[in-house]
Amino acid sequence: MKDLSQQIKEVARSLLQDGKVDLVIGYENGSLPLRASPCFIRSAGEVERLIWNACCETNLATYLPDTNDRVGVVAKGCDARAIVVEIAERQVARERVVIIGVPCEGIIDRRKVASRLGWKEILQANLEDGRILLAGDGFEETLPLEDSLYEACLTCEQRTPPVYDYLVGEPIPAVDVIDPFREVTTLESQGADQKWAYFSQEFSKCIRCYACREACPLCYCPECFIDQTQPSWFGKTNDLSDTLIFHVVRALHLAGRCVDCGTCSRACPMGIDLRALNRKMIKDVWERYGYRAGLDLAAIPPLSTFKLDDPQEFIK
Amino acid sequence: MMDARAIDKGRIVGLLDELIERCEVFAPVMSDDVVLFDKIAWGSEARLDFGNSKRLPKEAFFPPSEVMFIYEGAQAEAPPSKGDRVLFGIRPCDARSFLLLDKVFNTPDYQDAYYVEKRERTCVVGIGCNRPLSTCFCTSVGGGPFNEEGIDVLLSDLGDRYLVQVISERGRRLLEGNGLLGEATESDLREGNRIAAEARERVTSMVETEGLRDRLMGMYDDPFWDALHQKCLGCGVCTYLCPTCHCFDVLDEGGEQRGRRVRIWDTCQSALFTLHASGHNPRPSGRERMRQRIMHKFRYFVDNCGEIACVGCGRCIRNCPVNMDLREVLSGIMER
Amino acid sequence: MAAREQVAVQEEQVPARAEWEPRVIAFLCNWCSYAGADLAGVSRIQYPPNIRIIRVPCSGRVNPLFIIKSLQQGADGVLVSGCHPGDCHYISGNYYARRRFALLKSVLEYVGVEPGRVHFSWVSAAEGVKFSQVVTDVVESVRALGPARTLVRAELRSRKA
Amino acid sequence: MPNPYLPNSAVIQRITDENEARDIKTFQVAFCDEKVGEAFRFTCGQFAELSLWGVGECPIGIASSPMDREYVQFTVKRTGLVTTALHNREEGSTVGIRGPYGNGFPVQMMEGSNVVIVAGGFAFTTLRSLTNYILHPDNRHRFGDLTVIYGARSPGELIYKYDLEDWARRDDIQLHATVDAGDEGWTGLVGYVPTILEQVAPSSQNAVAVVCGPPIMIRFSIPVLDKQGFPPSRILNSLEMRMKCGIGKCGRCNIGDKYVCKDGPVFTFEELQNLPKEY
Repeated sequence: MKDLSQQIKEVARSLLQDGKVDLVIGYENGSLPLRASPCFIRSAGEVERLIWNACCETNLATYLPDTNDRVGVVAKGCDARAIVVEIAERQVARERVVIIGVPCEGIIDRRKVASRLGWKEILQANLEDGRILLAGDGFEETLPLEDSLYEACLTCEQRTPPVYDYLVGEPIPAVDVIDPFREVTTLESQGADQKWAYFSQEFSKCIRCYACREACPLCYCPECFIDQTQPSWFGKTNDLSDTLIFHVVRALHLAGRCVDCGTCSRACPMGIDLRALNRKMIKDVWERYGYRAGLDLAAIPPLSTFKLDDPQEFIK
Repeated sequence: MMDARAIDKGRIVGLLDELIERCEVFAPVMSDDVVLFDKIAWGSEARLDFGNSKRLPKEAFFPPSEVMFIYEGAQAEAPPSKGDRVLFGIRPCDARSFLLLDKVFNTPDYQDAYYVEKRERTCVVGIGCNRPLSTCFCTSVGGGPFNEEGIDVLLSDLGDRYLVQVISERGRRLLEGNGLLGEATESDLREGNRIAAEARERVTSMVETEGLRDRLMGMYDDPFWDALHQKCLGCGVCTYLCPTCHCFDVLDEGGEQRGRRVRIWDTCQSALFTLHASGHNPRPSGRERMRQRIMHKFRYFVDNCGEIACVGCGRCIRNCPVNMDLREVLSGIMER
Repeated sequence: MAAREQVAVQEEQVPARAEWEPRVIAFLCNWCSYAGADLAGVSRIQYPPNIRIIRVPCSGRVNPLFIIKSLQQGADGVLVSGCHPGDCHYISGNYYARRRFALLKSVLEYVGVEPGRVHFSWVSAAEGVKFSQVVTDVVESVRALGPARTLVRAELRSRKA
Repeated sequence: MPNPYLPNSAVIQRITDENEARDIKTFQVAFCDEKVGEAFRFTCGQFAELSLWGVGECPIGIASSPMDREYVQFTVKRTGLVTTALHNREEGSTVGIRGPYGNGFPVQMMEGSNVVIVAGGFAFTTLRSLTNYILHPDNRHRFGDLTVIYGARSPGELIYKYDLEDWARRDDIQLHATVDAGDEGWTGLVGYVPTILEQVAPSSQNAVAVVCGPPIMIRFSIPVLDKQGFPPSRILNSLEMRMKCGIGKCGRCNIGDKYVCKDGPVFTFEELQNLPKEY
């Protein structure tokens, strides 16, 4: 079997050569260890830059609504789900996108790795047979890949893109997770005070930079509610209630959209547990309305529809 | 003449506790996995064993959000000034950033009362970087791992103790009569010099900045910017974690009778930053916004203040979600 | 239009704990629940005076932000009431609202807002008695919880203490 | 240390509706503290930050002449958050003011010259200040000929009609008020500002031109002035930018290395030619 990087290059080359797309968005090697960086390829001659490995973390779907080009885009399972939502919500035209699907076995969580190493600076990293070989000033260390993946990858429902035009490599089955929402149910079972304490602590770290929103492929609103001034809904300082409300409402606005790609958490410079809120909404939407985002181009988003017998146990 | 002392590492907590009795002390602390500068209640909270903090010491002068005044009826009152403060454990790059911020906030025509007032009552205790990170390029932008600019007292880690060099009169007053400090020996000084020289050698990340400003002069309409911004998400992390960024927004919170005016950090990477009320936007896309960030730091600031508005701390490089590397951007400009 | 969307109650002074009475913002749909409240009134059916009614065209018009903003600006509880399923004047506004409110209530409780703060009900124009019962239940559940603490802005919270 | 961000209280003495669409009003304000009013000395073309509690601040050019010491006037178009709230205010209510800011027109440099003012629409405000300043009996002799070409979309959209009537009666100012399209009552000029400018053909001999208006008007007026022989260094323009602090700190109104709030808002066309086209 040819390696995936090679196959991606070949698909990209033929798409560009045949004039099927103006642009291929994929990944190239980053400037730092354990980093890959999004790259924009406009001619077949440049395709050698493209790579694929467990560091290709950015959800490239984020770039699609902003361009009018015909784009070939490299997409992991979660990325492809985000693209499906963008198409279903008419933010991206299906015929403008060629999805180059890549089955993904999980992406490396740089924070996890750094914490395993006691935050020592990593100067070199190599991926090899399910292991990460790391080296720095006066140390060498090997970590198993499977212990170093993002939490989101550990509960991944869709490692193979649900929709694609090309698939490189072989489809791989979803992770068999016994209790995918364990963290959510644990929090749910706590008392109001404990929950409040947890989220207050978490969101007091927020510096209101909105990187989570900007990085999110599905936060595509031209004007975010938090930026509206007439009326101005909520404050923009580090006031805890304003901050927490921003994140709660963002999660609410992403209910039925969020595909749990984890991009927001990765963009957050303060390492806030943003997924805690998103996972809750994913769980609710699934349990109440049997809907999972980004699997079906024809599905109607759950908040744009209803059933006559939707559960209403909370209504007097 | 430089006044040099030394202190055993075991006594640094005692020194901090002594300072805490006299003034507010801000030091690097670890909160979950983020190193930030915060007011400490005990000397033992301070962490001097990490490289640079993620959150910025400039927050002590220019916090991410700050009440400018509280109004009630026709009265508007700014928050009162507090006592002396010490910023303890500042890295030399960050200390240099204060001098650059001074050039914005403390100009002859208008003094930013909030910034200047806090700055004037703050003593800066720096700590040299024995082991600069691979993303540090301070030496390329006029700084260095043991640079003294902006620092009142400089600590050098000698292994079992710190060499304590008093740089300014303010620093001298801070440590005056402190019994925990001993005189530095000749060998302490030699060791300090050796470590500083070695650290400078360890800064291997280099960026060519000679002629950068002139290069940028002719590049406003260069196609370089067309490609550069493509992968940028516009998230603004590079600006929120930059020690020299100083842009802010001003907002009111409250009603007509009672409330407050606040200022919050803002970022040139956001479309709203320059959006006119009419709907016109002079910087409509990522291309113009990315260009503004680079131009501001490496050309406009040079023209207005005579210096590059970058201290080479590498935060924007380490924290960019898409691995946009400022060093590569700058070398790309030099290659044009 | 914009000013009308402001659900701010900030100008009102928040009383001290001892004399505290719950304040509940009630968003009532024009066609059913508001008429139900009216019927309760003309029928002289008693209910607690703790609610501040805001009339909206439809429960579907209630943006979740209205509810959150009310809580942030010092309301101790919120009630949203609309037409029974099938009775919506606009055919389906309350069905869409039902999904939205389910998620809103769930996420608010998830971050630590007590379940008794935010309430929803279906009350028709003929249900004056039900309206008074709902309001009584809502006010009592809010009273049992005491003044709102979680989402309230810091400066309002300190005045409440 | 003085705090440059603290506004001074002022009372709105008078509100004048300026146009038919009623989205432009002139607010005449007086400082509550006389000493503050005395210290508020400005030149034509400067602006101030107007504040409404709970709403915010915005920069507004000063529309009255510096010779009027009892009050300050601001002409405000209802556009965004603060301007809308201001339009809802009534006479007698309080606003906050800080300033004056910006460089203003180089009035002293202009002394001894003929002055040609070219204005379109709502952008007339600071030029009206300049016109009234030049027309003041103490100043008139210090300037040469004064030509004002001012246009609006329709007669109802001409602002400062009371001034226009007054100026039309004087012989020490050549006023050419024009509209894009007239109505039954309109007997004056009809035509776009650049067209009228071409017809008037003011001499560039010892003259300074000041041009303010919508971008399209400026674009077509510059070639006319160029043809008349005005060098770029003798054409002045006042720019608008989103601003917050007004004093060169908040970092959003720069064009290249110039801050519009501090180094501007008035620039010569020569200066603008050397700045990035980012406005």
